[in-house]
Amino acid sequence: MMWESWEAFWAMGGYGLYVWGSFGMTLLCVVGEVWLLRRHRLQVWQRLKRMKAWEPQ
Amino acid sequence: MLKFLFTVIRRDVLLAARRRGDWLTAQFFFVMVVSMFPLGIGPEPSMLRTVGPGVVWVAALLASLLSMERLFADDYRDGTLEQMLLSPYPTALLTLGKAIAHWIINGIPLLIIAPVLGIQFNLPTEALWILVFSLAIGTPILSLLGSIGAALTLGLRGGGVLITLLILPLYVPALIFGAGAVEGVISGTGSEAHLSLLGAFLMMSLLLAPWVSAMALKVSVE
Amino acid sequence: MLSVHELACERGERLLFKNLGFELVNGEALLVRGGNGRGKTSLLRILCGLTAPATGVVRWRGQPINKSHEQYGREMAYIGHANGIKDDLTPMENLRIAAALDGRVLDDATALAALEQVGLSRCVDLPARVLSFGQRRRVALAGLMTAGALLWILDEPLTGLDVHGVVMVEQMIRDHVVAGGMAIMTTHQPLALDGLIPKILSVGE
Amino acid sequence: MNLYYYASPSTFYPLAGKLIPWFAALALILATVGLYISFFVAPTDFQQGEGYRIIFIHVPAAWMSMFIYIVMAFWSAIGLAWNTRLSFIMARALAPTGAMFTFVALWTGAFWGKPMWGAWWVWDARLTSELILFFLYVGYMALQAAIDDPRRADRAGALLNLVGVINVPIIYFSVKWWNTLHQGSSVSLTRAPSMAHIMLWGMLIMALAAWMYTIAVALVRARSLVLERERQTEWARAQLEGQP
Repeated sequence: MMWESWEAFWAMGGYGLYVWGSFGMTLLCVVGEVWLLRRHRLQVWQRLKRMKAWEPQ
Repeated sequence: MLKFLFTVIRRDVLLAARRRGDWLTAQFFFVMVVSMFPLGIGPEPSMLRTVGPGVVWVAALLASLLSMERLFADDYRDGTLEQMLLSPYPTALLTLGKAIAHWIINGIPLLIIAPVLGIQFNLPTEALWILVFSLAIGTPILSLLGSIGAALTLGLRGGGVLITLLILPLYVPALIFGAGAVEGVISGTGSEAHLSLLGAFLMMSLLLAPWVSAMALKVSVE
Repeated sequence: MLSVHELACERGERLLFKNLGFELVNGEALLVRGGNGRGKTSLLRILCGLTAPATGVVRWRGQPINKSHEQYGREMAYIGHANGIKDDLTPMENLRIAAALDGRVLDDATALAALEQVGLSRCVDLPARVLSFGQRRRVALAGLMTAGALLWILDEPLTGLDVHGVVMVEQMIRDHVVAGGMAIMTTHQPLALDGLIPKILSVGE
Repeated sequence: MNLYYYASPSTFYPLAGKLIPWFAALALILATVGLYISFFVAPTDFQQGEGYRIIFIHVPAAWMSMFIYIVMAFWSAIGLAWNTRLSFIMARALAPTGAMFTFVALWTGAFWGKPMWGAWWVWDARLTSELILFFLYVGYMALQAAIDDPRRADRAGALLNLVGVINVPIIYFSVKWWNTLHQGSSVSLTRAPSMAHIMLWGMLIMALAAWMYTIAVALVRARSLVLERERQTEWARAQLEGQP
């Protein structure tokens, strides 16, 4: 193990803000995209179902 | 073929001459935007000289885009665009003619106004010449690339803002080489390299832009 | 001359029509019928080559029209919903420029005669801006006459015209077809072609 | 193999549905391995301290932002040439993810720049090109959003995409040239002085994870788009009977 303690890990040798700021934002973007995608998919699905019920063949 | 090209150009120039008000608006936009900068950043001569080429060039991009929205939109609205698309000549010739006409109407006046604005920014005489020269090579690029944007956004809501969004990133090389040429003269590093790169970019735009613009126009009119 | 096979047209995600086909030869007229939003205008735009069909081909003299753009462009004339008239130009200039864009030479006498025939002899030098809608429609019709095209494609040619105008257009179409031309048109108004019976095509039924 | 078979939406839809979990799982595994390397295996850089660990995201994100734009252009070209709807849909489905990676590259660039250059934003050649690439993505998506007719949106977007991809190298070259003339900053994130093998491995694995993620996400998005476009066909209506 190259880190002496969890504190050292989180501090990143004084670069904590920058390293975690970067990784955190990336995580946020990925999670955000997946969440948006999921919501979009459900919306499309519901809308299409409504449209289908409304306009039979 | 060439006759068709000249007819398109003559037609657009004639139409612009009938609507001098619109034309003057775009030219004054250019003058005013450039004149706002010293008010914003202060009148210190050496600083103005540094930012001058960039400011004039950026204003030229904006002025060119301002008039670009109407390149096809007016003709689209009154149906003359359909008629021109149905003419027996290739559509790329039409878009090329339109872009050339746009340059004659909006580009050439910039060349004439630019030295005056350059003087406001305290540019030395050689730099003024290079400014005019770089604009002479650069503004046709703006008209050509802009025509692609105009064709893509034809008839869309908020087409004017959208065209800016689409086309400004594509203008970046022209801006860098054009403003860089003038700055090269001021700083003494020379401007030949910049100008030849700008020329190469012009050649490429001239070859490709009319085709793309023609395809975009067909897609949009459908 | 004009033959259409298995044409289908989609607008947005909607299928407007499919399996549409017909033939048209010299001396024939075709009247396209159908209610609003059934795809009449879309059909005409496909026929003149402005829109690509979803499936199917339109042939002119045996060639698909997207392959014979040049020839078809010379032999076909289209009037759409918009008149294709520049408001800042006079009727005379409009005709002259339209001709030049088509690669035709139009002398002043012919243009003047056409404008006179559509009843615009007094407006020749006024900018089209000051003309009424019907008068602008007439300028477009004068353009059609001077175009010398074999095939006319007319989308609602009667809108905006007064009684005399309607009679004039009917006469124009009749003369054109009787002289061996072809015409395809849509209209919501009754069309009296004086003895000439057009083929009928119903769209989107 | 019949390409047209796979290009048909009714085949694509269920196939993509089956593939998505695999790509997602691969992305997760690779990302875990990559993160482990970046935090626990890669040694401290003697010049940049721990701050350099940002490259494990920054570089893969920057790669992805360029790759995705090129892949989009590939699909756009195919779509325009062979008129295959699915290609346009793929190009469209990739765009938001590409924009996301571009944003991440910009953001991490700024967070790396602050301690190294002392400023959040420096007009460095790479960052500037990345910014313009971001504008290109935004333009593409704005154009797609402004057009209602899907057929027109597909084609117009494809044309813009292709013009953009021709322009990207020119933009990159011009920005680089501009940067050297103005004595831009010389320290570069990607040219970290001690590029150890293990760092390269870390970046590669993270890039692979990003690829898998991109494929999974793009397929999900493409599936929604396909369903929307094909809602009137028999198979799409049958699909709607089930669960999302």
